[in-house]
Amino acid sequence: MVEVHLWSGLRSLTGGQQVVEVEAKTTGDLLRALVRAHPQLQGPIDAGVSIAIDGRVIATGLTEPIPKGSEVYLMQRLRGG
Amino acid sequence: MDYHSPASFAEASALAANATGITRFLAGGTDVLVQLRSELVTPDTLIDLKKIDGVSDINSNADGSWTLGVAATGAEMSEHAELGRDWPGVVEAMDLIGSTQVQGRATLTGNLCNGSPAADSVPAMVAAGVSVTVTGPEGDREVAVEDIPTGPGKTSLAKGELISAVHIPARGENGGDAYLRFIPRTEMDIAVVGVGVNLRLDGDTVTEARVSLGAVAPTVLLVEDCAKAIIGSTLDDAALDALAAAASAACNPIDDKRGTIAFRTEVAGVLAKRAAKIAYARAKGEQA
Amino acid sequence: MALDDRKSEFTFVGTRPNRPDGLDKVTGRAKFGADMSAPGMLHGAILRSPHAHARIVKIDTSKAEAHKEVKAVVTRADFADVPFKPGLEGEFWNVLENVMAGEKALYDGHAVAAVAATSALAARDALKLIEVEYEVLPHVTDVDKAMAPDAPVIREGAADYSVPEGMHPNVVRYHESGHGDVEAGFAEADLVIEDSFVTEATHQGYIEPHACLGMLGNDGKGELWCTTQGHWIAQKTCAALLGIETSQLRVTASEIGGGFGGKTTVFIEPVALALSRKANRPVKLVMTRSEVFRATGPTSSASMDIKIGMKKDGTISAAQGVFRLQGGAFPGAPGDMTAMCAFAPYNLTNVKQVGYDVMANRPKQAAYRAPGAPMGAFAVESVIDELCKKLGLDPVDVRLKNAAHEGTKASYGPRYERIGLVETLEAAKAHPHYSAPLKPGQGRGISCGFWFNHGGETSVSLALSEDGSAQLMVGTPDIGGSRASMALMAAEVLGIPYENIRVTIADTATLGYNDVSHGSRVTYASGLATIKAAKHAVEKLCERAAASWGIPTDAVKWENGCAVPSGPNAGDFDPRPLADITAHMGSTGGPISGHFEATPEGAGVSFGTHIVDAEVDPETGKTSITRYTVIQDAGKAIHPTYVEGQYQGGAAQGIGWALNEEYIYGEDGRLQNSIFLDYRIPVASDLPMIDTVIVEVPNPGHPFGVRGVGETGIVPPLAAIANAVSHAAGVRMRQLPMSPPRILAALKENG
Amino acid sequence: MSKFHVSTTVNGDTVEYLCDPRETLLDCLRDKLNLTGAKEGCGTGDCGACSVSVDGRLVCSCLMLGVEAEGKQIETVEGIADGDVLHPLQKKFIEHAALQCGICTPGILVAAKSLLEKNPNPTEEEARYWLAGNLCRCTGYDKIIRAVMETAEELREAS
Repeated sequence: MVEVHLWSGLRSLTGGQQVVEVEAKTTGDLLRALVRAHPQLQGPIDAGVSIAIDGRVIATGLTEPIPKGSEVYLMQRLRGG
Repeated sequence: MDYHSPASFAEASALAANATGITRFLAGGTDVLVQLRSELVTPDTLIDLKKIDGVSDINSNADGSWTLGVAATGAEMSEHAELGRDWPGVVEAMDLIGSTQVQGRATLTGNLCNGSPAADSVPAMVAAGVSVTVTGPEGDREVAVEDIPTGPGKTSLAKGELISAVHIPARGENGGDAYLRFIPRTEMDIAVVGVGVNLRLDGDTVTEARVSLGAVAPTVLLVEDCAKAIIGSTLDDAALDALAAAASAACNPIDDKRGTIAFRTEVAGVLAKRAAKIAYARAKGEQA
Repeated sequence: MALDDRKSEFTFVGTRPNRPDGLDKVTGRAKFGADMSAPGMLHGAILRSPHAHARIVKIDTSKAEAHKEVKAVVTRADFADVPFKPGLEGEFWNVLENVMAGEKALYDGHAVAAVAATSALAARDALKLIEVEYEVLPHVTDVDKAMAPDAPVIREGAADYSVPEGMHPNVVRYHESGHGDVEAGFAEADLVIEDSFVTEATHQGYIEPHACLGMLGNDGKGELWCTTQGHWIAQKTCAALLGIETSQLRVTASEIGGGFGGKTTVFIEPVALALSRKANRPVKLVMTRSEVFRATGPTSSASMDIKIGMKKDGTISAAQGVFRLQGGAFPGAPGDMTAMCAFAPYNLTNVKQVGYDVMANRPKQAAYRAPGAPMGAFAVESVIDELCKKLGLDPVDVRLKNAAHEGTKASYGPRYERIGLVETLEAAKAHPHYSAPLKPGQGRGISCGFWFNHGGETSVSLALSEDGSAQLMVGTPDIGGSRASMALMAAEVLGIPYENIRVTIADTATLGYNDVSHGSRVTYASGLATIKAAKHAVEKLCERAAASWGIPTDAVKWENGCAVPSGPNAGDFDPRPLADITAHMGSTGGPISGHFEATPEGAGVSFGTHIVDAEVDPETGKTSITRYTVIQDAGKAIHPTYVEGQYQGGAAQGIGWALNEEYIYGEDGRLQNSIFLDYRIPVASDLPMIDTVIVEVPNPGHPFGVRGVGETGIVPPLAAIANAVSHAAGVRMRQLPMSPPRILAALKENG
Repeated sequence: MSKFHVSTTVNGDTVEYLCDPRETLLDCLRDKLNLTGAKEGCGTGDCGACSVSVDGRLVCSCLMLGVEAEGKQIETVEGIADGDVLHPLQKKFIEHAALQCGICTPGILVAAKSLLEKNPNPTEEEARYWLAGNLCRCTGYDKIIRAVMETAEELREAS
């Protein structure tokens, strides 16, 4: 199981939970599992998210592996100039 | 747009008198081209004065006065050592306009006829008592610089009239002039406030003075109260404070993208003091 | 991705050779956006709305169409009926709506029609023949006013899931994040300061206006030449807006005359193609400077409330920020980025940040160097400075005490990997600038800044020639010398001289997809891709050597530009230089190339600390910057001179933003200063030399340790200068720009 | 609308073109003579990217009409190098990374050359004010000013 930390603005979509546990081996798995657990998360995920794994920010990739025991944060999609 | 390059001012005047629609004269062109390019003003007739003989000359006259052609550029004025020694304020004011590149084209006459209340050279010319020759269908007339602008973008020149020469008076003894402007950057801006001061001393005492303000009213102002504040003084602190107060009192500015009413009013006084000190030092021969 | 054999000793990387495109750029030979022409070419011009907000009742183009020099006129109708993609959605729809107005003109300068004619003058003249009937609507340009209950609604239904109920429809995105309990944290503080800050919109101010040359035939095949930070995104967007297949449009990036984020999208390119399709001739479109200011993408303007609590020893016990960003008449203002970056430099137990994306009747904001971060840093670092002042603490010491480091839980969530903030602060403290005496009337300010950096989709191809030289094709336009850094990295891997590598910015038909040159990603991502592509070629070189020696490939390694046996057991063979192998490549298995296509995900965040001295004229409020030092973590500087250039450029743009640059709108909602005369970017005489210190704390996500350096440099200046000015003037400045009238007014108010 | 026939000299070559009186010298250089080295950054004389010299005088070619070029001697960035030998300013600009994007570079080189011809020993302040009409958005001017000052020194030593 992976503990996914959400940003606090998402609590209204998860019944107040800011940490959601899902089964996922990759970043893509993780997003699909999040939506299965909390369908309302489809909105923010469609709007664009990045995923931080042990501090490394995965901007867009859905195939990045999630090592066991890693710290995972969902973030809003990063943009640059 | 029709383009003409006449060989004389009389011919230029006749062309303008007979033209229909909007007519513009091209001296340096740094304002006319900007307006043309941005489609603010697209003249129907453009009359280029630069083919007229002597139009770029800077001549010193026997009585110590100066006559400048209408196409003499800021760069040519700045390179003229004698003119700069006589009238450093006028030359510096012209030199403040735009970049090195703009200096290669811009002229006193163009700056004046553009009619901007913020034109840098105009307060300096007004303070210096500069006049111009206006050539028109009826012949030539002499007009003081302060009588040319009548409002933003407007001049007293009638249809068919154009400026054909600029006359700067003789400097005379114990005189000095200065021009200062405020801009937010160090270069390339339009004056938010401009102040020209021209004075003459007898010993340490100011005997004659002309003070002119730019960018604080619809036209450049010649402010008699400012002159009165320092005439008879040795430019002591009290006189300077009176000068600043008179300058601020004369302001009738607007709030716009370049500055506020409060700022312009306050800074007019600050610059009046600073410019007067420079002119005073110059009159005493203390600085070039 | 796995990062094997990380390098820390370098032969080429870290040197400062001349850039490969230098000669073209000093002789006038380099071709920028407006420098291209084509046989039969027409010139385009765009008619723009004079109103901030108006319903377009009717457009009559008949008189323009009847003009003999006019060959095509287009309006929104020429984009809407697209055969392939009838339902443009989301950001594509926003871009289309921005490129050519639909039912409403949403800001002063919004495009409503365009013409193509036989000359540029004829095209401009023809615009006057187009008659547009507008129904003028109420407008709003200020962010706080746009959120007020009575504000005109710019577009219903633009808000997404995130916006809490009860907000005005102009609020279209909401972000909230943080951790801990800020109220408890404020209760622990010895001093709490709560303050509000405002910044105006600024423009990237690249000197080259947008320009393009487009040709689109009735067969759906097109060519586009344009100045852009990303020609693949231009390809994708133009194809979508015109309803053609992406691959049928070949886009070539010109040399680019500055972008800074502002050339990451399209404005005129789809219009040129639409005109071309209608006229069946190539069409060139070049913006005027005024069009650039009115109708491309400036930054957001911002209104912000900050509350920070500090203990007497300088520990920040809690921090909270609300950031309201106005991003023009479309969703996209980076309120979320502002919020996430604002407190990122600090190790905070209790932090909460809220960001709003608000629409107003202004042009659609675009990225500008670390989009969203500078304004947040201005507000936060101003309050920290005020806390330091009131508690009598040294501002560098306080920042060091609270500085984030490896393992710190970031204000936006995760824990940091190896980062270099502490190193920049220590360098600041040790720098002679920080201890230099100040003259009367001068003040010194410091600020830290943070930016995420970005990886992005990247393709690179490297081909070796028989003579042993290499050609490298990258897809990220070279804005500031990146050809040089790419060649250095390739040279490092291949072991051949820098001069033997030719770097080309490939067009969209000759290389796989590349994300835009943004997010400080070029040296990081195209660099990583270059290294990988070069290694791919090296593998093949080793294979050829192994075959010629009759030993296994894994018994060969690459050293100093030669294949050599990997150890004494591999056999005794003379090293084979690269050129020796490539000379025979045709007959030993064919051409040797290397390539890389992936999305590198390890950009590595970046921090900087700036020190600035400012002098304020107390009688006029005029500020001059007397000394400036930039200290920033580059991870690894590939070409240090160009890294310095990025630092200096960011600082200079920050100085402009802090002191004089701003979008000024009139009561009528029209932009009042759309020329460089009145949009006052710094000129040469405004600035001092800008000192730089390159800190190198390697990024674990790049084989050479590179972190992006392009954007972070604009994050600290606004706050550092505001702090310096506030100390010099003796009054806290809360609004940017700190123009002389604002400073003088503050001085007067302060007595 | 009638056009004007103009004969002029550009970088030593005699050239001719037909122009509308509304067209600027910059338009004529770029569109009629295919000399695209001078750039249009603003069209209002505020950025200097179109700098050329006319009869030895530095001007913005966007602030001069094409018809006014009749009989003049014009020099552009394309004429700075002597054949394949770069001017010392051009060399220094490359060595010092005094350009990033390169769009302002032609104008700055023309302006800097004009400065050194008029004032071989400028102070840093003089160089900064002379170049104040040449906007650069990439460099913060630091490396540009250093390149100009070092070129000046080198030219003084050589003469």
